[in-house]
Amino acid sequence: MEGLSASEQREFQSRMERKQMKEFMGMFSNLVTHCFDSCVDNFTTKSLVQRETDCVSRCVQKFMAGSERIGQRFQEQQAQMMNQSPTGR
Amino acid sequence: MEGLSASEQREFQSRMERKQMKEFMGMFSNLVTHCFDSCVDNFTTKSLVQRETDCVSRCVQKFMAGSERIGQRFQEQQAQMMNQSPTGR
Amino acid sequence: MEGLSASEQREFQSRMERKQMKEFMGMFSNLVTHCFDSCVDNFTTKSLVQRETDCVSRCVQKFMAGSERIGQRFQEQQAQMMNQSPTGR
Amino acid sequence: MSMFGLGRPQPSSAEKIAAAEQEMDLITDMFNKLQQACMKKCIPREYREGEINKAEGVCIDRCASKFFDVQMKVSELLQAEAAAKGGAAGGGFGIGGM
Amino acid sequence: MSMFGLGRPQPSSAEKIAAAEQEMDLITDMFNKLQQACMKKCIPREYREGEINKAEGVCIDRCASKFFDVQMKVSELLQAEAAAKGGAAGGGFGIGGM
Amino acid sequence: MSMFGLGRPQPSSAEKIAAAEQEMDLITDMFNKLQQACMKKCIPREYREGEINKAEGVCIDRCASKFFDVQMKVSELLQAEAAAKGGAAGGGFGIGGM
Repeated sequence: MEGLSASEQREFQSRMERKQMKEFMGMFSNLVTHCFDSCVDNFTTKSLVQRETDCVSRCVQKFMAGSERIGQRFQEQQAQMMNQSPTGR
Repeated sequence: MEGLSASEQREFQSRMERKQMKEFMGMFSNLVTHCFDSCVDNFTTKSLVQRETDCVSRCVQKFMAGSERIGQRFQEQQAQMMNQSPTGR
Repeated sequence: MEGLSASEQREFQSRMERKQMKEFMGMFSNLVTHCFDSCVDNFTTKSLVQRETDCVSRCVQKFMAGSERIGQRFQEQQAQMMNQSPTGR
Repeated sequence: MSMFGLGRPQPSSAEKIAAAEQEMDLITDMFNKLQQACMKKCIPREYREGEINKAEGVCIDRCASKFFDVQMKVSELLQAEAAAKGGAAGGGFGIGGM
Repeated sequence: MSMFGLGRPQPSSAEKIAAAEQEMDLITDMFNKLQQACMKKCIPREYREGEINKAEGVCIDRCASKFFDVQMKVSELLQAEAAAKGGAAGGGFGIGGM
Repeated sequence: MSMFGLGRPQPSSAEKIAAAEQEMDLITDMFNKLQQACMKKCIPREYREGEINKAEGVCIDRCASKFFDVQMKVSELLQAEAAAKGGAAGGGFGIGGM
Protein backbone atom coordinates (compact mmCIF):
# COMPACT_ATOMS: atom_id res chain seq x y z
CA MET A 1 0.00 0.00 0.00
CA GLU A 2 2.73 2.47 0.99
CA GLY A 3 4.33 2.23 -2.45
CA LEU A 4 1.31 3.62 -4.32
CA SER A 5 1.23 7.14 -5.77
CA ALA A 6 -1.70 9.46 -5.11
CA SER A 7 -3.51 8.56 -8.33
CA GLU A 8 -2.85 4.89 -7.74
CA GLN A 9 -4.28 5.31 -4.25
CA ARG A 10 -7.42 6.86 -5.75
CA GLU A 11 -7.90 4.03 -8.22
CA PHE A 12 -7.27 1.53 -5.43
CA GLN A 13 -9.79 3.34 -3.22
CA SER A 14 -12.48 3.27 -5.87
CA ARG A 15 -11.93 -0.42 -6.45
CA MET A 16 -12.11 -1.01 -2.73
CA GLU A 17 -15.48 0.74 -2.60
CA ARG A 18 -16.86 -1.49 -5.30
CA LYS A 19 -15.37 -4.45 -3.52
CA GLN A 20 -16.97 -3.40 -0.25
CA MET A 21 -20.33 -3.22 -1.93
CA LYS A 22 -19.71 -6.67 -3.36
CA GLU A 23 -18.69 -7.93 0.07
CA PHE A 24 -21.85 -6.49 1.55
CA MET A 25 -23.92 -8.20 -1.14
CA GLY A 26 -22.17 -11.47 -0.44
CA MET A 27 -22.77 -11.10 3.28
CA PHE A 28 -26.43 -10.32 2.62
CA SER A 29 -26.98 -13.35 0.45
CA ASN A 30 -25.12 -15.64 2.86
CA LEU A 31 -27.18 -14.32 5.74
CA VAL A 32 -30.44 -14.89 3.86
CA THR A 33 -29.36 -18.40 2.90
CA HIS A 34 -28.15 -19.31 6.38
CA CYS A 35 -31.22 -18.01 8.21
CA PHE A 36 -33.59 -19.50 5.66
CA ASP A 37 -31.85 -22.85 5.94
CA SER A 38 -31.86 -22.74 9.75
CA CYS A 39 -35.37 -21.42 10.31
CA VAL A 40 -37.62 -22.65 7.49
CA ASP A 41 -38.47 -26.30 7.14
CA ASN A 42 -42.20 -26.41 6.77
CA PHE A 43 -43.68 -26.08 3.31
CA THR A 44 -47.36 -26.50 4.09
CA THR A 45 -47.80 -22.72 3.87
CA LYS A 46 -46.79 -20.22 1.20
CA SER A 47 -45.77 -17.43 3.60
CA LEU A 48 -43.58 -17.46 6.68
CA VAL A 49 -45.44 -18.38 9.87
CA GLN A 50 -44.81 -16.37 13.03
CA ARG A 51 -42.39 -18.93 14.48
CA GLU A 52 -40.26 -18.74 11.33
CA THR A 53 -40.28 -14.94 11.20
CA ASP A 54 -39.17 -14.77 14.83
CA CYS A 55 -36.43 -17.31 14.19
CA VAL A 56 -35.16 -15.26 11.23
CA SER A 57 -35.06 -12.12 13.40
CA ARG A 58 -33.05 -13.84 16.11
CA CYS A 59 -30.83 -15.44 13.49
CA VAL A 60 -29.98 -12.07 11.95
CA GLN A 61 -29.47 -10.47 15.36
CA LYS A 62 -27.19 -13.26 16.50
CA PHE A 63 -25.28 -13.31 13.25
CA MET A 64 -24.59 -9.59 13.50
CA ALA A 65 -23.52 -9.88 17.13
CA GLY A 66 -21.29 -12.86 16.38
CA SER A 67 -19.88 -11.13 13.34
CA GLU A 68 -18.97 -8.07 15.39
CA ARG A 69 -17.26 -10.14 18.06
CA ILE A 70 -15.34 -12.17 15.49
CA GLY A 71 -14.39 -8.94 13.76
CA GLN A 72 -12.84 -7.63 16.96
CA ARG A 73 -10.79 -10.77 17.48
CA PHE A 74 -9.73 -10.71 13.84
CA GLN A 75 -8.51 -7.12 14.03
CA GLU A 76 -6.53 -7.86 17.17
CA GLN A 77 -4.88 -10.77 15.37
CA GLN A 78 -4.08 -8.65 12.32
CA ALA A 79 -2.51 -5.97 14.53
CA GLN A 80 -0.52 -8.57 16.44
CA MET A 81 0.69 -10.18 13.22
CA MET A 82 1.92 -6.90 11.80
CA ASN A 83 3.92 -6.18 14.96
CA GLN A 84 5.55 -9.60 14.89
CA SER A 85 6.54 -9.49 11.24
CA PRO A 86 10.23 -8.52 10.74
CA THR A 87 9.44 -5.98 8.01
CA GLY A 88 6.98 -4.23 10.27
CA ARG A 89 3.95 -5.32 8.28
CA MET B 1 -29.48 0.59 -16.87
CA GLU B 2 -31.62 3.39 -18.29
CA GLY B 3 -28.85 5.93 -17.68
CA LEU B 4 -26.32 4.28 -19.98
CA SER B 5 -25.36 5.70 -23.37
CA ALA B 6 -25.36 3.52 -26.47
CA SER B 7 -21.64 2.73 -26.24
CA GLU B 8 -21.95 2.04 -22.53
CA GLN B 9 -24.83 -0.30 -23.31
CA ARG B 10 -22.63 -2.14 -25.80
CA GLU B 11 -19.80 -2.53 -23.31
CA PHE B 12 -22.30 -3.65 -20.69
CA GLN B 13 -23.82 -6.12 -23.15
CA SER B 14 -20.47 -7.64 -23.99
CA ARG B 15 -19.63 -8.02 -20.31
CA MET B 16 -23.01 -9.63 -19.74
CA GLU B 17 -22.29 -12.18 -22.45
CA ARG B 18 -19.00 -13.12 -20.83
CA LYS B 19 -20.80 -13.26 -17.50
CA GLN B 20 -23.49 -15.51 -18.93
CA MET B 21 -20.86 -17.86 -20.22
CA LYS B 22 -19.26 -17.83 -16.78
CA GLU B 23 -22.63 -18.48 -15.18
CA PHE B 24 -23.21 -21.38 -17.51
CA MET B 25 -19.82 -22.80 -16.61
CA GLY B 26 -20.59 -22.43 -12.93
CA MET B 27 -23.94 -24.13 -13.37
CA PHE B 28 -22.27 -26.94 -15.29
CA SER B 29 -19.64 -27.58 -12.65
CA ASN B 30 -22.19 -27.41 -9.84
CA LEU B 31 -24.42 -29.85 -11.67
CA VAL B 32 -21.55 -32.29 -12.21
CA THR B 33 -20.52 -32.00 -8.56
CA HIS B 34 -24.04 -32.39 -7.23
CA CYS B 35 -24.98 -35.38 -9.39
CA PHE B 36 -21.63 -37.05 -8.79
CA ASP B 37 -22.00 -36.57 -5.07
CA SER B 38 -25.58 -37.86 -5.08
CA CYS B 39 -25.18 -40.81 -7.43
CA VAL B 40 -21.66 -42.18 -7.05
CA ASP B 41 -20.56 -43.90 -3.87
CA ASN B 42 -19.01 -47.12 -4.98
CA PHE B 43 -15.34 -47.17 -5.86
CA THR B 44 -14.87 -50.84 -6.61
CA THR B 45 -15.02 -50.06 -10.33
CA LYS B 46 -13.17 -47.52 -12.46
CA SER B 47 -16.12 -46.63 -14.71
CA LEU B 48 -19.69 -45.74 -13.90
CA VAL B 49 -21.99 -48.75 -13.53
CA GLN B 50 -25.42 -48.68 -15.16
CA ARG B 51 -27.20 -47.78 -11.93
CA GLU B 52 -24.94 -44.74 -11.50
CA THR B 53 -25.32 -43.61 -15.11
CA ASP B 54 -29.11 -43.82 -14.81
CA CYS B 55 -29.03 -41.88 -11.56
CA VAL B 56 -26.93 -39.13 -13.17
CA SER B 57 -29.41 -38.88 -16.07
CA ARG B 58 -32.36 -38.50 -13.72
CA CYS B 59 -30.39 -36.08 -11.55
CA VAL B 60 -29.66 -33.81 -14.53
CA GLN B 61 -33.23 -34.05 -15.80
CA LYS B 62 -34.66 -33.24 -12.39
CA PHE B 63 -32.20 -30.42 -11.83
CA MET B 64 -33.16 -28.82 -15.14
CA ALA B 65 -36.87 -29.19 -14.42
CA GLY B 66 -36.46 -27.80 -10.90
CA SER B 67 -34.30 -24.99 -12.18
CA GLU B 68 -36.92 -24.00 -14.73
CA ARG B 69 -39.71 -23.99 -12.15
CA ILE B 70 -37.63 -21.98 -9.68
CA GLY B 71 -36.72 -19.59 -12.48
CA GLN B 72 -40.41 -18.94 -13.16
CA ARG B 73 -41.13 -18.19 -9.50
CA PHE B 74 -38.06 -15.97 -9.33
CA GLN B 75 -39.11 -13.92 -12.34
CA GLU B 76 -42.60 -13.45 -10.92
CA GLN B 77 -41.04 -12.18 -7.70
CA GLN B 78 -38.70 -9.82 -9.53
CA ALA B 79 -41.64 -8.41 -11.52
CA GLN B 80 -43.73 -8.04 -8.37
CA MET B 81 -40.86 -6.31 -6.54
CA MET B 82 -40.36 -3.77 -9.33
CA ASN B 83 -44.04 -2.86 -9.29
CA GLN B 84 -44.03 -2.35 -5.53
CA SER B 85 -40.91 -0.18 -5.42
CA PRO B 86 -41.73 3.57 -5.22
CA THR B 87 -39.20 4.51 -7.91
CA GLY B 88 -40.73 1.98 -10.26
CA ARG B 89 -37.71 -0.32 -10.13
CA MET C 1 -4.50 -19.92 -27.18
CA GLU C 2 -2.88 -20.57 -30.55
CA GLY C 3 -4.67 -17.56 -32.05
CA LEU C 4 -3.06 -15.00 -29.73
CA SER C 5 -0.36 -12.60 -30.90
CA ALA C 6 2.86 -12.16 -28.92
CA SER C 7 1.57 -9.13 -27.01
CA GLU C 8 -1.73 -10.85 -26.34
CA GLN C 9 0.22 -13.84 -25.05
CA ARG C 10 2.14 -11.53 -22.68
CA GLU C 11 -1.05 -9.96 -21.34
CA PHE C 12 -2.59 -13.41 -20.99
CA GLN C 13 0.53 -14.63 -19.19
CA SER C 14 0.48 -11.78 -16.73
CA ARG C 15 -3.18 -12.39 -15.98
CA MET C 16 -2.47 -16.06 -15.49
CA GLU C 17 0.21 -15.20 -12.94
CA ARG C 18 -2.23 -13.12 -10.95
CA LYS C 19 -4.77 -15.88 -11.28
CA GLN C 20 -2.28 -18.44 -10.05
CA MET C 21 -1.59 -16.33 -7.01
CA LYS C 22 -5.32 -16.08 -6.43
CA GLU C 23 -5.69 -19.82 -6.86
CA PHE C 24 -2.93 -20.39 -4.36
CA MET C 25 -4.68 -18.06 -1.90
CA GLY C 26 -7.93 -19.91 -2.39
CA MET C 27 -6.21 -23.24 -1.86
CA PHE C 28 -4.57 -21.91 1.28
CA SER C 29 -7.80 -20.66 2.79
CA ASN C 30 -9.66 -23.86 1.88
CA LEU C 31 -6.90 -25.93 3.44
CA VAL C 32 -6.98 -23.89 6.65
CA THR C 33 -10.76 -24.15 6.81
CA HIS C 34 -10.83 -27.85 6.09
CA CYS C 35 -8.10 -28.81 8.56
CA PHE C 36 -9.51 -26.51 11.23
CA ASP C 37 -12.95 -28.00 10.76
CA SER C 38 -11.63 -31.57 10.81
CA CYS C 39 -9.16 -31.24 13.68
CA VAL C 40 -10.45 -28.63 16.12
CA ASP C 41 -13.55 -29.26 18.18
CA ASN C 42 -12.58 -28.44 21.70
CA PHE C 43 -12.93 -24.88 22.90
CA THR C 44 -11.88 -25.26 26.52
CA THR C 45 -8.44 -23.89 25.62
CA LYS C 46 -7.37 -20.77 23.76
CA SER C 47 -4.45 -22.35 21.90
CA LEU C 48 -4.17 -25.56 19.94
CA VAL C 49 -3.39 -28.61 22.06
CA GLN C 50 -0.77 -31.10 20.84
CA ARG C 51 -3.36 -33.52 19.51
CA GLU C 52 -4.90 -30.77 17.38
CA THR C 53 -1.54 -29.54 16.08
CA ASP C 54 -0.57 -33.07 15.06
CA CYS C 55 -3.92 -33.56 13.36
CA VAL C 56 -3.44 -30.33 11.38
CA SER C 57 0.03 -31.47 10.27
CA ARG C 58 -1.28 -34.80 9.05
CA CYS C 59 -4.25 -33.09 7.45
CA VAL C 60 -2.00 -30.76 5.44
CA GLN C 61 0.36 -33.58 4.51
CA LYS C 62 -2.50 -35.79 3.38
CA PHE C 63 -4.19 -32.98 1.51
CA MET C 64 -1.00 -32.23 -0.42
CA ALA C 65 -0.44 -35.89 -1.23
CA GLY C 66 -4.05 -36.35 -2.31
CA SER C 67 -3.92 -33.16 -4.32
CA GLU C 68 -0.82 -34.33 -6.17
CA ARG C 69 -2.36 -37.69 -6.99
CA ILE C 70 -5.60 -36.12 -8.16
CA GLY C 71 -3.59 -33.65 -10.22
CA GLN C 72 -1.87 -36.53 -12.03
CA ARG C 73 -5.17 -38.20 -12.85
CA PHE C 74 -6.61 -34.88 -13.97
CA GLN C 75 -3.73 -34.19 -16.35
CA GLU C 76 -4.02 -37.65 -17.86
CA GLN C 77 -7.70 -37.01 -18.47
CA GLN C 78 -7.05 -33.62 -20.04
CA ALA C 79 -4.45 -35.15 -22.36
CA GLN C 80 -6.78 -37.99 -23.28
CA MET C 81 -9.64 -35.57 -23.95
CA MET C 82 -7.52 -33.45 -26.29
CA ASN C 83 -6.51 -36.49 -28.30
CA GLN C 84 -10.10 -37.64 -28.65
CA SER C 85 -11.47 -34.29 -29.74
CA PRO C 86 -11.95 -34.07 -33.54
CA THR C 87 -10.31 -30.64 -33.76
CA GLY C 88 -7.29 -31.91 -31.91
CA ARG C 89 -7.96 -29.83 -28.77
CA MET D 1 -20.53 4.96 -0.71
CA SER D 2 -20.69 8.56 -1.83
CA MET D 3 -24.03 9.23 -0.16
CA PHE D 4 -26.05 12.05 -1.75
CA GLY D 5 -23.69 12.02 -4.70
CA LEU D 6 -21.59 14.83 -3.23
CA GLY D 7 -17.99 15.10 -4.27
CA ARG D 8 -18.53 13.22 -7.49
CA PRO D 9 -20.75 15.32 -9.73
CA GLN D 10 -21.18 12.72 -12.46
CA PRO D 11 -20.54 9.00 -12.35
CA SER D 12 -18.21 7.96 -15.16
CA SER D 13 -19.10 5.38 -17.78
CA ALA D 14 -16.99 2.81 -16.01
CA GLU D 15 -18.78 3.50 -12.76
CA LYS D 16 -22.24 3.28 -14.28
CA ILE D 17 -21.39 0.02 -16.01
CA ALA D 18 -19.91 -1.32 -12.78
CA ALA D 19 -23.10 -0.42 -10.90
CA ALA D 20 -25.36 -2.07 -13.49
CA GLU D 21 -23.09 -5.10 -13.44
CA GLN D 22 -23.22 -5.30 -9.68
CA GLU D 23 -27.00 -5.24 -9.74
CA MET D 24 -26.98 -8.13 -12.21
CA ASP D 25 -24.49 -10.00 -10.04
CA LEU D 26 -26.68 -9.68 -6.97
CA ILE D 27 -29.74 -10.95 -8.84
CA THR D 28 -27.79 -13.88 -10.25
CA ASP D 29 -26.33 -14.70 -6.85
CA MET D 30 -29.77 -14.60 -5.25
CA PHE D 31 -31.19 -16.88 -7.91
CA ASN D 32 -28.39 -19.39 -7.38
CA LYS D 33 -28.84 -19.33 -3.61
CA LEU D 34 -32.61 -19.73 -3.94
CA GLN D 35 -32.14 -22.65 -6.28
CA GLN D 36 -29.62 -24.41 -4.04
CA ALA D 37 -31.73 -23.84 -0.94
CA CYS D 38 -34.99 -25.08 -2.45
CA MET D 39 -33.49 -28.04 -4.31
CA LYS D 40 -31.98 -29.09 -0.99
CA LYS D 41 -35.26 -28.68 0.90
CA CYS D 42 -37.61 -30.14 -1.71
CA ILE D 43 -35.78 -32.67 -3.89
CA PRO D 44 -34.58 -35.91 -2.27
CA ARG D 45 -31.13 -36.91 -3.50
CA GLU D 46 -32.04 -40.46 -4.46
CA TYR D 47 -33.15 -39.56 -7.98
CA ARG D 48 -35.50 -42.47 -8.49
CA GLU D 49 -37.26 -40.58 -11.26
CA GLY D 50 -36.31 -37.67 -13.50
CA GLU D 51 -39.53 -35.70 -13.28
CA ILE D 52 -40.52 -33.28 -10.57
CA ASN D 53 -43.59 -34.88 -8.98
CA LYS D 54 -46.58 -32.90 -7.75
CA ALA D 55 -45.51 -32.74 -4.09
CA GLU D 56 -42.01 -31.60 -5.09
CA GLY D 57 -43.44 -28.93 -7.39
CA VAL D 58 -45.67 -27.52 -4.68
CA CYS D 59 -42.76 -27.60 -2.25
CA ILE D 60 -40.60 -25.63 -4.70
CA ASP D 61 -43.27 -22.98 -5.19
CA ARG D 62 -43.74 -22.46 -1.45
CA CYS D 63 -40.03 -22.66 -0.80
CA ALA D 64 -39.34 -19.92 -3.35
CA SER D 65 -42.05 -17.80 -1.77
CA LYS D 66 -40.66 -18.27 1.73
CA PHE D 67 -37.10 -17.64 0.58
CA PHE D 68 -38.31 -14.36 -0.84
CA ASP D 69 -40.01 -13.53 2.48
CA VAL D 70 -36.75 -14.19 4.33
CA GLN D 71 -34.90 -11.97 1.87
CA MET D 72 -37.35 -9.14 2.56
CA LYS D 73 -37.21 -9.69 6.31
CA VAL D 74 -33.40 -9.69 6.42
CA SER D 75 -33.28 -6.59 4.24
CA GLU D 76 -35.72 -4.84 6.59
CA LEU D 77 -33.70 -5.77 9.66
CA LEU D 78 -30.40 -4.65 8.17
CA GLN D 79 -31.91 -1.34 7.10
CA ALA D 80 -33.36 -0.80 10.56
CA GLU D 81 -29.97 -1.54 12.06
CA ALA D 82 -28.19 0.80 9.66
CA ALA D 83 -30.73 3.54 10.39
CA ALA D 84 -30.26 3.04 14.15
CA LYS D 85 -26.49 3.19 13.81
CA GLY D 86 -25.73 5.56 10.99
CA GLY D 87 -28.71 7.91 11.04
CA ALA D 88 -29.08 9.22 7.50
CA ALA D 89 -27.62 6.11 5.93
CA GLY D 90 -30.93 4.25 6.35
CA GLY D 91 -32.11 2.83 3.06
CA GLY D 92 -28.62 3.09 1.67
CA PHE D 93 -28.59 -0.57 0.70
CA GLY D 94 -31.30 0.23 -1.81
CA ILE D 95 -30.83 -2.20 -4.64
CA GLY D 96 -34.27 -2.77 -6.05
CA GLY D 97 -35.90 -2.54 -2.66
CA MET D 98 -33.53 -5.01 -1.07
CA MET E 1 -22.39 -16.91 -28.06
CA SER E 2 -22.25 -15.15 -31.39
CA MET E 3 -22.83 -18.45 -33.18
CA PHE E 4 -21.11 -18.88 -36.55
CA GLY E 5 -19.08 -15.75 -35.86
CA LEU E 6 -21.47 -13.60 -37.87
CA GLY E 7 -21.77 -9.94 -37.04
CA ARG E 8 -18.32 -9.81 -35.49
CA PRO E 9 -15.78 -10.42 -38.23
CA GLN E 10 -12.74 -10.53 -35.93
CA PRO E 11 -12.61 -11.03 -32.19
CA SER E 12 -10.57 -8.26 -30.55
CA SER E 13 -7.49 -8.89 -28.45
CA ALA E 14 -9.49 -8.36 -25.31
CA GLU E 15 -12.06 -10.89 -26.43
CA LYS E 16 -9.49 -13.51 -27.36
CA ILE E 17 -7.72 -13.09 -24.04
CA ALA E 18 -11.03 -13.27 -22.20
CA ALA E 19 -11.91 -16.50 -24.02
CA ALA E 20 -8.56 -18.10 -23.23
CA GLU E 21 -8.92 -16.96 -19.64
CA GLN E 22 -12.39 -18.44 -19.38
CA GLU E 23 -11.15 -21.76 -20.66
CA MET E 24 -8.45 -21.74 -17.96
CA ASP E 25 -11.04 -20.81 -15.34
CA LEU E 26 -13.27 -23.71 -16.25
CA ILE E 27 -10.38 -26.17 -16.08
CA THR E 28 -9.28 -24.79 -12.70
CA ASP E 29 -12.81 -24.90 -11.36
CA MET E 30 -13.25 -28.47 -12.52
CA PHE E 31 -10.00 -29.51 -10.89
CA ASN E 32 -11.05 -27.90 -7.61
CA LYS E 33 -14.44 -29.58 -7.69
CA LEU E 34 -12.89 -32.95 -8.52
CA GLN E 35 -10.45 -32.58 -5.68
CA GLN E 36 -13.11 -31.62 -3.14
CA ALA E 37 -15.43 -34.40 -4.27
CA CYS E 38 -12.82 -37.14 -4.18
CA MET E 39 -11.15 -36.03 -0.94
CA LYS E 40 -14.61 -36.14 0.62
CA LYS E 41 -15.41 -39.59 -0.77
CA CYS E 42 -12.00 -41.22 -0.22
CA ILE E 43 -10.19 -39.58 2.71
CA PRO E 44 -11.66 -39.99 6.19
CA ARG E 45 -11.47 -36.78 8.20
CA GLU E 46 -9.79 -38.30 11.24
CA TYR E 47 -6.26 -37.81 9.95
CA ARG E 48 -4.64 -40.58 11.94
CA GLU E 49 -1.74 -40.62 9.51
CA GLY E 50 -0.32 -38.16 6.98
CA GLU E 51 0.22 -40.57 4.10
CA ILE E 52 -2.34 -41.69 1.58
CA ASN E 53 -2.64 -45.44 2.16
CA LYS E 54 -3.13 -47.96 -0.63
CA ALA E 55 -6.92 -48.19 -0.34
CA GLU E 56 -7.23 -44.40 -0.33
CA GLY E 57 -4.99 -44.13 -3.37
CA VAL E 58 -7.02 -46.62 -5.34
CA CYS E 59 -10.21 -44.89 -4.26
CA ILE E 60 -8.85 -41.53 -5.50
CA ASP E 61 -7.91 -42.99 -8.89
CA ARG E 62 -11.34 -44.52 -9.41
CA CYS E 63 -13.10 -41.50 -8.03
CA ALA E 64 -11.29 -39.22 -10.49
CA SER E 65 -12.20 -41.56 -13.31
CA LYS E 66 -15.88 -41.65 -12.33
CA PHE E 67 -15.99 -37.91 -11.82
CA PHE E 68 -14.72 -37.55 -15.35
CA ASP E 69 -17.42 -39.95 -16.59
CA VAL E 70 -20.08 -37.87 -14.87
CA GLN E 71 -18.65 -34.75 -16.46
CA MET E 72 -18.91 -36.35 -19.90
CA LYS E 73 -22.40 -37.66 -19.23
CA VAL E 74 -23.70 -34.29 -18.01
CA SER E 75 -22.11 -32.54 -20.97
CA GLU E 76 -23.76 -35.03 -23.34
CA LEU E 77 -27.18 -34.55 -21.72
CA LEU E 78 -26.96 -30.76 -21.80
CA GLN E 79 -25.91 -30.79 -25.43
CA ALA E 80 -28.78 -33.13 -26.31
CA GLU E 81 -31.17 -30.82 -24.49
CA ALA E 82 -29.77 -27.75 -26.23
CA ALA E 83 -30.01 -29.49 -29.60
CA ALA E 84 -33.63 -30.48 -28.90
CA LYS E 85 -34.51 -26.95 -27.86
CA GLY E 86 -32.38 -24.65 -29.94
CA GLY E 87 -31.85 -26.65 -33.10
CA ALA E 88 -28.56 -25.50 -34.59
CA ALA E 89 -27.09 -24.52 -31.24
CA GLY E 90 -26.23 -28.15 -30.41
CA GLY E 91 -22.59 -28.49 -29.54
CA GLY E 92 -22.34 -24.82 -28.76
CA PHE E 93 -20.91 -25.45 -25.31
CA GLY E 94 -17.82 -26.74 -26.99
CA ILE E 95 -14.98 -26.13 -24.60
CA GLY E 96 -12.51 -28.87 -25.24
CA GLY E 97 -15.22 -31.41 -25.84
CA MET E 98 -17.14 -30.55 -22.69
CA MET F 1 6.28 -14.83 -9.27
CA SER F 2 9.16 -12.73 -10.53
CA MET F 3 11.38 -13.60 -7.58
CA PHE F 4 14.01 -10.98 -6.71
CA GLY F 5 12.31 -8.55 -9.05
CA LEU F 6 14.69 -9.46 -11.87
CA GLY F 7 13.49 -9.04 -15.42
CA ARG F 8 10.89 -6.49 -14.45
CA PRO F 9 12.70 -3.41 -13.15
CA GLN F 10 9.58 -1.57 -11.93
CA PRO F 11 6.11 -2.89 -11.28
CA SER F 12 3.53 -0.85 -13.18
CA SER F 13 0.67 1.00 -11.50
CA ALA F 14 -1.74 -1.69 -12.55
CA GLU F 15 0.50 -4.34 -11.03
CA LYS F 16 0.90 -2.50 -7.75
CA ILE F 17 -2.84 -1.93 -7.47
CA ALA F 18 -3.49 -5.58 -8.31
CA ALA F 19 -1.07 -6.67 -5.59
CA ALA F 20 -2.65 -4.40 -2.98
CA GLU F 21 -6.07 -5.64 -4.06
CA GLN F 22 -5.01 -9.24 -3.77
CA GLU F 23 -3.76 -8.66 -0.25
CA MET F 24 -7.15 -7.16 0.69
CA ASP F 25 -8.93 -10.10 -0.96
CA LEU F 26 -6.97 -12.62 1.06
CA ILE F 27 -7.72 -10.81 4.31
CA THR F 28 -11.43 -10.60 3.47
CA ASP F 29 -11.55 -14.23 2.46
CA MET F 30 -9.84 -15.26 5.68
CA PHE F 31 -12.27 -13.23 7.75
CA ASN F 32 -15.23 -14.82 5.99
CA LYS F 33 -13.85 -18.32 6.48
CA LEU F 34 -13.10 -17.63 10.15
CA GLN F 35 -16.60 -16.33 10.65
CA GLN F 36 -18.27 -19.29 8.96
CA ALA F 37 -16.10 -21.78 10.82
CA CYS F 38 -16.65 -20.28 14.25
CA MET F 39 -20.36 -19.59 13.83
CA LYS F 40 -20.72 -23.24 12.87
CA LYS F 41 -18.70 -24.47 15.83
CA CYS F 42 -20.09 -22.11 18.48
CA ILE F 43 -23.63 -21.02 17.58
CA PRO F 44 -26.38 -23.66 17.60
CA ARG F 45 -28.76 -23.23 14.68
CA GLU F 46 -31.95 -23.25 16.72
CA TYR F 47 -31.92 -19.50 17.36
CA ARG F 48 -33.93 -19.55 20.57
CA GLU F 49 -32.56 -16.14 21.46
CA GLY F 50 -30.98 -13.28 19.54
CA GLU F 51 -28.12 -12.51 21.89
CA ILE F 52 -24.78 -14.24 22.06
CA ASN F 53 -24.74 -15.81 25.53
CA LYS F 54 -21.62 -16.02 27.69
CA ALA F 55 -20.65 -19.56 26.71
CA GLU F 56 -21.08 -18.74 23.02
CA GLY F 57 -18.98 -15.61 23.38
CA VAL F 58 -16.13 -17.47 25.07
CA CYS F 59 -16.36 -20.18 22.42
CA ILE F 60 -16.08 -17.56 19.66
CA ASP F 61 -13.00 -15.99 21.24
CA ARG F 62 -11.20 -19.30 21.60
CA CYS F 63 -12.35 -20.47 18.19
CA ALA F 64 -10.93 -17.33 16.55
CA SER F 65 -7.68 -17.86 18.40
CA LYS F 66 -7.41 -21.50 17.34
CA PHE F 67 -8.37 -20.70 13.76
CA PHE F 68 -5.51 -18.24 13.72
CA ASP F 69 -3.16 -20.91 15.12
CA VAL F 70 -4.19 -23.28 12.34
CA GLN F 71 -3.58 -20.55 9.78
CA MET F 72 -0.05 -20.05 11.12
CA LYS F 73 0.62 -23.78 11.26
CA VAL F 74 -0.57 -24.38 7.70
CA SER F 75 1.46 -21.43 6.46
CA GLU F 76 4.55 -22.80 8.22
CA LEU F 77 4.07 -26.26 6.73
CA LEU F 78 3.55 -24.95 3.21
CA GLN F 79 6.63 -22.77 3.45
CA ALA F 80 8.68 -25.69 4.73
CA GLU F 81 7.44 -27.80 1.84
CA ALA F 82 8.19 -25.06 -0.68
CA ALA F 83 11.68 -24.62 0.78
CA ALA F 84 12.30 -28.38 0.61
CA LYS F 85 11.13 -28.52 -2.99
CA GLY F 86 12.09 -25.28 -4.60
CA GLY F 87 15.16 -24.23 -2.63
CA ALA F 88 15.36 -20.45 -2.86
CA ALA F 89 11.62 -20.02 -3.26
CA GLY F 90 11.06 -20.62 0.48
CA GLY F 91 9.15 -17.77 2.02
CA GLY F 92 7.78 -16.77 -1.33
CA PHE F 93 4.20 -16.93 -0.09
CA GLY F 94 4.99 -14.00 2.16
CA ILE F 95 1.78 -12.07 2.52
CA GLY F 96 1.97 -10.38 5.86
CA GLY F 97 3.74 -13.28 7.46
CA MET F 98 1.32 -15.84 6.09
